[in-house]
This record gives sequence, structure tokens and C-alpha cells, in this order.
Amino acid sequence: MTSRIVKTVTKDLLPFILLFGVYIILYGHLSPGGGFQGGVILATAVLLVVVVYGIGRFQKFIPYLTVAETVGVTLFVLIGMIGIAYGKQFLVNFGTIPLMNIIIGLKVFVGLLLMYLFFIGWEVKK
Amino acid sequence: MIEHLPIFLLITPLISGLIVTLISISSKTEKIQKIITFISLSLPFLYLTLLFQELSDGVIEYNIGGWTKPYAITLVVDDLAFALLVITSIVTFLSFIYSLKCMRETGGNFCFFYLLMTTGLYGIFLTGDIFNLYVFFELTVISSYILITFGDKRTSLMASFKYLIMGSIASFFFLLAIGLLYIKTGLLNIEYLSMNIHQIDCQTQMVIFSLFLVALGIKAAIIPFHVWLVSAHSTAPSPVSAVLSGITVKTGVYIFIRIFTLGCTLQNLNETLIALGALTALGGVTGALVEWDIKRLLAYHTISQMGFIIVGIGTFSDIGITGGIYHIVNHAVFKGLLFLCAGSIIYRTGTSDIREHGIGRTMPITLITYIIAALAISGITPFNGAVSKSLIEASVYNYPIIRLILVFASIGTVAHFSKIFYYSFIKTQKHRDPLRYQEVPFSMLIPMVILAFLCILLGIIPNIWLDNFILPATSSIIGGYNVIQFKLFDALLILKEMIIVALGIILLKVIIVRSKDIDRLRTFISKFNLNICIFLMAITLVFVLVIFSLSN
Amino acid sequence: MINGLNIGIVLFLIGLYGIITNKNVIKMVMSLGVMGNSIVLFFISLGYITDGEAPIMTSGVKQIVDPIPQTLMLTMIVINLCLTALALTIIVWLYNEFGTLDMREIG
Amino acid sequence: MKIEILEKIVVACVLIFLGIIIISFTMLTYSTTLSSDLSEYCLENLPLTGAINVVCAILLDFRAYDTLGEILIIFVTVSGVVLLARREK
Repeated sequence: MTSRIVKTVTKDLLPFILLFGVYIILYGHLSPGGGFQGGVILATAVLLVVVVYGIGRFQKFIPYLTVAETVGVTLFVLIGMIGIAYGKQFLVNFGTIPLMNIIIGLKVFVGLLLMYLFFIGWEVKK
Repeated sequence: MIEHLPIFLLITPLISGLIVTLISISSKTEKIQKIITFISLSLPFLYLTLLFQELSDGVIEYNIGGWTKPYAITLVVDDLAFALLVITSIVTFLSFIYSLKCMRETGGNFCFFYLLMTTGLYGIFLTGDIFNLYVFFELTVISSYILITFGDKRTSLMASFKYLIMGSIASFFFLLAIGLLYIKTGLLNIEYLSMNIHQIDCQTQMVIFSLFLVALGIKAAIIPFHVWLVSAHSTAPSPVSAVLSGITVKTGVYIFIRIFTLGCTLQNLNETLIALGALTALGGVTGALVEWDIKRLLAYHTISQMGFIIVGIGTFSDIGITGGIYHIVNHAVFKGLLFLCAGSIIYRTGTSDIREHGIGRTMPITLITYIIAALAISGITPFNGAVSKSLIEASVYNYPIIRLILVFASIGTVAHFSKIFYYSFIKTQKHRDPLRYQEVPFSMLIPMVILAFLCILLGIIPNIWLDNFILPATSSIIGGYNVIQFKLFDALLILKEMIIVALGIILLKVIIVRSKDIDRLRTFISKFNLNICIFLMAITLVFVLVIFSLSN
Repeated sequence: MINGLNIGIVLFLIGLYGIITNKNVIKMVMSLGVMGNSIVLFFISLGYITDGEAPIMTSGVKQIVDPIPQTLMLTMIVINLCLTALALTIIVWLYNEFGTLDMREIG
Repeated sequence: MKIEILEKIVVACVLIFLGIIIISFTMLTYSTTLSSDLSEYCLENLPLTGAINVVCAILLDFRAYDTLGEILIIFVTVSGVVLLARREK
């Protein structure tokens, strides 16, 4: 995948894919979309870069990705716990839908990216 | 704060799992992770004690998100769920203590997946929503797939893969059934579904129940769908095997009890379940005939005991369901104990082949706990297996053939456990290595001793347990019960048990002499691979549908 | 007779056929994928209402399709993705250990 | 070789029979009106959630507990994949 055409197109296309992913996440409660869908789009954008430019520069991000993933789940549970702290039920809604969308988007993005990186890492090792 | 107890039960292992991961990223010390896991697995005992006081006022319900009941996801703690939650917390806690010594090299990762599996199990027993059941079942089994690969390197991967394929097929059948229920009733709450199920037309009911039968049959390892269980339970690490065999298999039966006993108007559903259960009870014992691997033997016995439970529940009578629920609890205790014993023997000798064990009397506490568990699973009087087995046999009083099959299964059970006893404990190896033959560490002994104590306690005062735990659980399913007083030392029962033990030992003799026929049986059993098993599953589905359509 | 619901059931059985007859583990996982997608088709068709619109309540929307099955399927798709990823990971290691992908040789 | 083809034919026949039974028993068709109690309840209470997208509102409010289970499943799977990838031979 070292063709110049592919590299140029990827470089030009990347911001738009990322922007589209962020749009899908942020407007999830108003238009078709949501955290999962946007997260997957973001992950595929980075996957495109990995496929075209090689995995080399992404290896060092892996520990940070793991942390981000754990933090994402923890934040989701903590938002759920807010309800208990205010004397209501678990996972009660305080207008938190956009926030939850962002957290889920982050989590899915990071999780899928980690899986892709490990799968591709195997391919390279062989 | 007291009304949030059900959700705390679920959140505690979950949050500690997250903390364990965060710690494992920053540092490599396993001590803190193990302490956190220990605390979070012991906290449920506190919650359950508090819940037990609440439970006397009636069923505890917790609507998540604050929406009203049949529409929100509801956590329901009734007596049945409570009994299973208690046994889950006991087995997971004791298995974790056991794993401290024998799972040393895997460390923090093991703690994380173990905690998430526990979360999933609590989620299954707490939830009152049928789709949520699917989600938490997937959480449990996905953690189990990974936990299984911690075991023996080569075979555990294949076992995990088989379990994954069968588990996914079960989930898909379950989802199809959920879809049909949803389109016909427009609800997902289990309690309201059961109230509205008689409104569905008869033919759709047949399809729904045969789909559920396949889905839950795979999860409960009924015989044509059992192929994943033996490899998965035998190659997993011993503490994980104890939880898988003690609790995870029971989730299938738990959903059986919740769904099948409720408002179903189909003819012949009872007979189908009882026949499948009897086949499972006999088939599990037959499969164990050819095995020399201690954990595979125990796994086949799990199948056989699941057959007993299915027979009890399939009668839909109060005595049968009581026996079934009691046997669920008992089986979790003694099968957990047996797997821990097997783990101890493997820990010292390094092999799971019983012909190479021959530890003699060098491990006295393991020996005593093994004898207690073996007597309990064979159904000998002062131990807990006797109570539930005689209740189940009493419930199929009208089906003499089924009773005969259950007696045969009991004889086979005695034979196999005396086989393990003879080869592992009585026979002694010639070349003894003194280091290998000594008692296991203290932290591995404690869970075994506690479980052995529970075996005796559940057997020696059965009426207290029946009155306070099991019969209320039955009444929460079928809405009422007759008081069952179990007579502990019945002369006729003891005579029957002695005959069964005698026949079992004769059977063992026959097995050892006729080894050629056993080899033929082994080639026959080895033909049941994954593909054929799934094909048999499809045939069973057709068969059940045809039976239903002929009789309704 | 020919609608999404029945085609979902047919696809489900095709996936089952694939799992029964294939001995290659990767093909078995692909058949699992077919089964999963058939479930998605089945559920989405369950919620479909003739002439219904997407369930987004902007002004002027009269008849919407049932949103519940769509939501359930969003959950199910993600779970299915996780199962497939895990199955493929296990298959890589199976190949490393046994050197083959044939179910009969792996055991 | 012959036996394998025979196997496939038998399997196909059983599954075709199964399909015919299920489809003829259930007789499913598209519905014409929204008849589910659950969806109607969700639509009535939609203004309380602060979202217009009904699917998103159900996913993150009415059935947020399912979503919690779901992100836990992603978490477990990713950890499992990472663990298995680092597993030594």
C-alpha cells in the first residue's frame, strides 16, 4: 500500500471522515446516529491510516488507548451513579444523553482501534 | 440506601474489576489487585444478609432509570433469585480463595475476567427483563471463553472455540424466540410475558417453546446439545471449572424455570422435558464410562446431574420443582467441591489421568472432602444429594420407566466415583516422589473444607432449608406449595441406597473386566463432534415441533 | 409470504446449514455471521410498519416504525461483533498450535 | 466423496422441513399500526428524555442498563483480544 495515489487520497480524506464521525456522535440525539456508529466511523478512519502508512507510529499509543478504554467504562458507571447520589435510581437521566453518547463514542472508538491494531500487528509479525 | 441493594450487588464486582485494570496498567504488583478482588467478592454476603431481611416483606423490585414497571428494565429479587444469588456468591468467593495459590502466574488478568464473569452471573439472576438476560448471559460466557484459555495450552483453545460456537447458536435461537414473543405481546418483562403468554395462538407458542428449548438446552447441556460442556469444563483451570459447573450451567435451568413454568398451555411439554432429562441423566453417566481423565469424568457427571434437575423441573409439580431447585443448590456445592479436589490432586501430581495418581493417604484432608462430596453426589443419606434426589424421584412417581432410568444413573454415579476413589486414592504409585505427595497449601484447603461442611449441613437438617429457602422459591414460581417434610432416616430409603452402592461397585468391576467393549464405546462417543451435534440439535427441534403439533 | 420476517428465518437456517456442513473453522465463523445478520433482518422487519418513517420525532412525522427492535439490534450487532472478533483471535492461535484449520483434525 | 454429498442433502432436507414448519406455524406479516405497549410508552415519555431520536433515547435512557452490559462486553472482548495477542507460545 505504498502507492502515491492512495497516500494522497487518504491524507485529504482523513479530516472529513473524522469530522463526519464526530458529527454522528455529537448529533446522535437529534438525527440518525449515536455513540456506537460514530465510534466505528472514527475507528475505521484511523484504520485507513494504519493500512496505508503502516502500523509503526501507532504502536506507542497502545498503553494510552487501554487507559482511555477503562476510563470510558468508569465514566459511564459514574454517570449512572449520579442518580443514586441524588436519591433516584441507577442510570436516571439528567439530560445526560449527549454526554453518554460522547463517552460511548470514545469507548467504541478506542476499543475497536485496539482490536484492529492487534489484528494488524499479527499480520506484520508473520 | 437500602433500596439500592440489588444494583450494588451488581456494581461492586464491576467497579472493582475496573479498578483492577487501572492498577494493572500502572504497576505490576498483583497483591493489591487480589486484595481488591477478595473484598469485592466478600461484600455480596453483607448485601445478601440485608436483602434477606427485606425479602420477608415481599418481592424486592428496582426500576432502573426511574420508569414505571413493565416498561423499564426491572431488577427482581424474589426467593428463587435470592437462593441462586446466595449460592453464586458462596461458590465464586470460595473458588477465588482457592485460585490465589493455583493461578499464580496469570495474576491481575485472571482477577479482572473473574470479576466480570461474576458481574454477569449476578446480572442474570437479578434481571427481570428478557433481552437484558441475553446481554448479561453474553457477558458471562464471553468472560468464560477467555477464562477457559487460561487452562491447558493446546486443548483449551479448542474447548473455548467449541463453547463459543455453541453459545452463539444458543443466543441466536434465544433471540428468535424473544422476537416472536415481542411481536405477539409487545412486552419484554418476564413477569408480564408469562401473564400474557396464553393469549398467543397455539402454533406460535409451539415454535416459541421449541426455540427456547434448544436455546436453553444448549446452555443447560441437555444431551443432544452437550458437546461443548465436556471439553470446556475439563480444560479450564480448576477454580473456573468449579464456577462453570456449579453456577454457569445452572443459568440455563434458571431461565427454564422462569419461562417454561409460566402460563404455558401446550400439551406434552412436560413429557418432552422429562424424557429429555432422563436421556441426559443416563447419557452423561454412559459418556463417563470411557474416561480416565478426572476432570472429564466430573464434567460428564455435570451433564448427568443436569438431567436430574431437568426431570424434576419438567414435572411442573411443586414437589418436582422443589427437588429441582434443591438439587441446583446441592449440585453447585458438591460439584464445586469435586472440581476443587480434582484441582488439588492435579496441583500435586501434575497429571489429570487417574491411573497415574495413586496418592494414597498422603493428602488426608483432600481425601476426606472427596469422600464427602462423592457420597453426596451419589445420594447417600446423611448428605445433601440424598434429599434432592429422593424428592425428584418422588415427583416422577407416575412414570416408572423414568424412575428406573434415574436409578440406573445413580448406580453409574456410584461406579464412577468409586473408580476415581480406587485409582486416585487407594492404589499407590511405586516410585513415590515425597515432594509431590503432600497436602496442598492452606488457602486451597479452606474452601474445600467449607464446601464439605456445607454438604453435610444441607443434608443433615433438610427441613430447615426446605422451609426457609427452597419452598418459598417454589412458591414464587407456581404461586403456592404444600409443606414437604423430609424424613431423614427412612429405613426403606437407606436399604435402597445400599443396594445402589452394591450394584455400583459390581458395575465398576464389570467395567474394569470388559475393557474391550469400553474401547468400542469410546470410538462411538468420539464420533459426536461439533457438526454432528448441531445436526442432532436441528433434528431434535423438528422432532419436538412435530410432537407438539401432533398433540395440540 | 415473501417478507423480511420469513427471509430472516430462511437465512437463519442457511447459516445453520453452513455450520453443520462446513469443517473449516473460518467458514463456521462466517456462517455464524450469516445467522447473526439474519436475526438483525428478522428484528428490523418485526418493527417495520407499512409506510412508516424513521423514528425521529421532528415535526410532520405521522407514522413511525417500531423503535424497540432497532434498539435491541444495535445492542445485538455490537455483541455479535465482539463474538466474531474473539472467535477470529482464537482461530489465529488454533492455527499457530495445530497448523490446520480443519475441524476434524483439531478435534 | 459420495457420502459427503449425501450428508449435505440430508442436512438440507431436514433444515428445509424445519423452515417450512416454522414459517407455516408462525405466519408472520408486516404490521400496519404501531401496536406495542412498550414503544407507545417510550413515545409518550420522549419529551422527558431531551432527545428527538427515539432509538437514541431508548438506547441511553429507557434501556440504558442494556447499554451498560453492552459496553462491558466490548471492554471484556478488547481485553481478551489484547491478552490473547500477548500470550506466549
